[in-house]
Amino acid sequence: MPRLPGLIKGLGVTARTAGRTLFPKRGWKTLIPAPQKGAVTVQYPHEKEAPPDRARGVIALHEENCTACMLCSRQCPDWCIYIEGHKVKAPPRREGGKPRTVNMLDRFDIDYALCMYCGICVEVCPFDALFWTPEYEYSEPRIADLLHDKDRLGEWMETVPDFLDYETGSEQKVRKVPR
Amino acid sequence: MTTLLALPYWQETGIKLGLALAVIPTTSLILVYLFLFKMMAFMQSRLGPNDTGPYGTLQLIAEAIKFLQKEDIHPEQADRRVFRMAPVVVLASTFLLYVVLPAGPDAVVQNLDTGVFYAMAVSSLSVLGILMAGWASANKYALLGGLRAAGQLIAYELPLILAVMGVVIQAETLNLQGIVEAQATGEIFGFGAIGNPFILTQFIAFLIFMIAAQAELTQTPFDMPVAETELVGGFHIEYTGFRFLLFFMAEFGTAFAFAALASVMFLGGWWIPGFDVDDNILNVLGPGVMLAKILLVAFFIFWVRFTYPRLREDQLQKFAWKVLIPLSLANIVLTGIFKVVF
Amino acid sequence: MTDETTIEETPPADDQRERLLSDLSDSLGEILVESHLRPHENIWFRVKIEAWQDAAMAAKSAGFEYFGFLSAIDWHIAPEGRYEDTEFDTGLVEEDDEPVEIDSSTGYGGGDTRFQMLMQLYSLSEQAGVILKADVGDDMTVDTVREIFPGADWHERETHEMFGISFRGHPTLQPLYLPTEFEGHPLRKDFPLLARQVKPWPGVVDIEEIPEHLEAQLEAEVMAAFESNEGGS
Amino acid sequence: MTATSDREQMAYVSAQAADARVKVELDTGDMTLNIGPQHPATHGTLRIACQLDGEQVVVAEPIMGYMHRGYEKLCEVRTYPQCTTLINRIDWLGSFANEVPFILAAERLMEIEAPPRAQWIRTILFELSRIANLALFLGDMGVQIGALTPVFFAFRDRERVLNQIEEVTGGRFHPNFDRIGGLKDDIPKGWIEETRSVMVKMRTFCDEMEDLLVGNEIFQARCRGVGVIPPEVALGYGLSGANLRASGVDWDLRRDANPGLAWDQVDWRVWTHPDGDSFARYWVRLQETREATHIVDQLLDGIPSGPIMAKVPRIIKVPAGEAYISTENPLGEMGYYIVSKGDLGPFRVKIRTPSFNNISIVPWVMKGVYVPDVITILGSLYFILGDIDR
Repeated sequence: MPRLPGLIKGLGVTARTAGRTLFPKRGWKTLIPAPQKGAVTVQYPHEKEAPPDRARGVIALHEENCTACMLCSRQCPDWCIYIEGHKVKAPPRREGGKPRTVNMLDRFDIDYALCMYCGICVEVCPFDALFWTPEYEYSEPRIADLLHDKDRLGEWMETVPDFLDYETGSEQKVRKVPR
Repeated sequence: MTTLLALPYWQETGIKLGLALAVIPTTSLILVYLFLFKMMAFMQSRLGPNDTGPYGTLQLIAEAIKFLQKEDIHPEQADRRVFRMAPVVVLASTFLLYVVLPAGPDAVVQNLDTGVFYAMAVSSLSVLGILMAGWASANKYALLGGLRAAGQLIAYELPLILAVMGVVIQAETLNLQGIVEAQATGEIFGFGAIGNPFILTQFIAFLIFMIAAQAELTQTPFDMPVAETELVGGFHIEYTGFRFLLFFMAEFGTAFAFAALASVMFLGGWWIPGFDVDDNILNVLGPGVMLAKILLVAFFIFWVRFTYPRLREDQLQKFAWKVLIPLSLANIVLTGIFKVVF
Repeated sequence: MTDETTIEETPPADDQRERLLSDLSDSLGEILVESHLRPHENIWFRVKIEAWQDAAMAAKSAGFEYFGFLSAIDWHIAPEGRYEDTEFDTGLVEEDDEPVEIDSSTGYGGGDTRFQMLMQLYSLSEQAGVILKADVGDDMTVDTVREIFPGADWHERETHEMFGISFRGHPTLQPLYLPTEFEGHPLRKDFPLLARQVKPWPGVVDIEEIPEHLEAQLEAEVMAAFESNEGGS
Repeated sequence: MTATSDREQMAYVSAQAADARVKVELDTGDMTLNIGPQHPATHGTLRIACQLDGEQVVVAEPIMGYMHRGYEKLCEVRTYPQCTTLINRIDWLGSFANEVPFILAAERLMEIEAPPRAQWIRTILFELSRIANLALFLGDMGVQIGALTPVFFAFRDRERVLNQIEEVTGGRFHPNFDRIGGLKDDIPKGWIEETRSVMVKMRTFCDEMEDLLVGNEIFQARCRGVGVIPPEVALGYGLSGANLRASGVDWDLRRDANPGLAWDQVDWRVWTHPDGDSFARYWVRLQETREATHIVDQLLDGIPSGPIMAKVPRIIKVPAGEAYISTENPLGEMGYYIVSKGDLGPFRVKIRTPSFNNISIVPWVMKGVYVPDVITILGSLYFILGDIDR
């Protein structure tokens, strides 16, 4: 049956936490209650938590780099990337050359209702056309509206943060985001 | 009895009744906002409601409106009449409790000579409502919850009453106003400036009273009848909307009433040191003093509620019959001896 | 409980497992069909299906008393592949018409039948595991081992509903995961994966080629634009 | 019946007869109580059909499958890199730990090994996901038996760990960070220091839980002696993880069958408890969480420099063969039995999840307990529904 110490200790923990939440400030300011500062929760619509730079929020498309090679679409485990494209003739790179055949991207849709945010498409892209951005506010009331086309994906390109430096001891090279 | 205003009996009663009716929802609002919303949130490093109104004070109004808007659902198998009556019975018990709670020399709905007896009797009425709810819901969880509540409330009614007995013996009256007066005019070894709050002489009784009240109010660690994680709400599992609101109000209204009883019987009630017990000004200041004391007691009730896990039903019964009741009996014996000796 | 002596990390030969292999082979006797050893990993034993219980018993008495899991393998080569080739994207493959093609050549310990039982047991004192296998015959029935390893109870139920293998002596072979009225055995290779059949593979689309009759014309246009641009700048 | 001369036998027989008569006279039929599938204590959709005699459980039978997603089948139509996406979602609270045994099994078949730096970071993330997972258990167990506050503390402090995981992997819950031959990326600058401070906070959290629950007499009254599992039963049912160690079996795959991660490089101990009851299970997990913070601290000190990827072909084909690798996940032993035919994807994957075995003991352990104990035992066995149903 209840002995005192354990029960009292428990009361102490909750009281301490309440105190820390209500009076988070130090020194004489301790007396001013500031729960907004002491609470760990973020009051979402008023203030927004910044996700880490690597956060996989949404996939942005840098359209100029995309060659419609279909790699991402084929590697996608959920079959949620739809690409259509056609070939066009482009002028040669240098004078006297032959005209080149390049791929033009007509459609690049990602169905975020299906997407599992695994990042395989970003990883397999050989031309640096797909990037993760921590942007997360793109919910839709209807599930069908979650199919985003290449214009929308392109808009997110602005929110792509630069790649982070690595911790010492790493041999990875820091990549650059095309702007 | 000196009255504040010389009014006919029916007018006076009408005013008091109206006040009491207004007080009950308000008190549960205060408790819910202060403790359930804010204190619990702070204890958990959260903010609690803070968007509706200043510091979220209007959240409760929103909640009440939400409950009122909801559809009134009966389970198909439910015993409809009993199902509907149950929350009313529970709330009625709460309302009846408020009748004898004094907030000043005259600020009381009815100053009964057997006030303590009446309060104890009326508070156990809620068991009936809970049993009715548990039975009529036609739900196994609700039934288990109702039966647990019945067992628990009966088990804890005894130590509650026995704890109060000590106070009654010391005060030599069953009248709550009399108890306040006894504390106000009492002396501690000849020192009478702060009277003699019975918490000093009846500390064991106070502890037992608080523990038993915790069980009566079905607050953690004695909340098996509702036990969200086992019985998913127990007896009120099937209640929605307004009827659930009634249960909810009754829960917090009763908590307030028990806190008031504790402060009347153990903390000196509405009396302020330095004033005469009959002083008319206490009718104005008394409610404020009472409120402060009640909030202090309620703070402990809810502090314990937010900190502790819950006991098992059999452990609770063991605790009541093997620890609390012998203790409170011993307390009565001791009080009696002291009463005779001094 | 455990032996405090740790195994050396990378000795050239795995003496401990070889010893276990020979010990257990001896105690299994003639119910052993084939065994396989991957050093520092696991030992595989294929036993006769009639002696499935005896093999479990023998392993348990040899110290392999920690029950890992029990399941089965379907060696039938799935006709659908990974559903990514166009010819398989349409229509269900009829179960009865197709000859069942089995390929268990790559499995350790070999195999002769389509279904193979699989059980992993561990010895805490030896800090080594064994994997028992047995070929399931045409009657699709195996003796239950739930008396020997009570944990096998649910694994057998799962295997029963997923592969359709019955367990002799198991009292409650009702489905564990699937609804009672579910038909078919999902983990069999010929059970179609509808999620992949209701939708065509998006990767099947390819870049639209330039129509041949337009190619020369487009080329000329581009060159003309290029040259005029060059001249201008 | 024949030994009527024996007085004890007589007494026994008459007592039996009296019992039987009571049962006939007061024909108290058993009540069936469905705990779940929608029930707060089953965090997920597990259903436990209990036959009750009063409040005492006569038979308890878990019924699951409400969340069966068929991962074993789905893995068969995916390539190896694609599988990790699914595997993340088996035990969603400690998802990085799910990827590791699968990747290790594939690496074993390909006979490649990740470079040491990758192995260390893997181990760190593994332990971080263990902390994140167990922290939630430590709080959730409180809720199961009625304490409101611990779970909020758990969510508060787990968030810090998840943030650290997210800063490296980009995913809070589904990192998908492990690759065959190494890792997807290296750790960002400043991460080591941040993680260290988080580990200090997690230790404070463990202390708070110790004060709030372990030391609390009510908690002890609820958990001690409830749901006792003796070691031999635990072994037979294939219990693993803290459930096994709480029964006094000193067995931890991290120490005893380390598949190549960096656990053998640091100094730590395996916690066991002899009692085998719910309290022991809670206690062992609490100690493990604390131990994991020490492991992470030590690992952070010694991350070797070097590459994080071994040389692997761009298109991964795993040679034919079979491999079974299991690791000590937060919930227990999680293993993948991969049958490969030299293809792009596995031919068959058998996923041995800890919760499936841990929960299979429920009918055995719940005979004769009270309804509140059902919740205590369920909570202390600690299952994740995705881990049972796969």
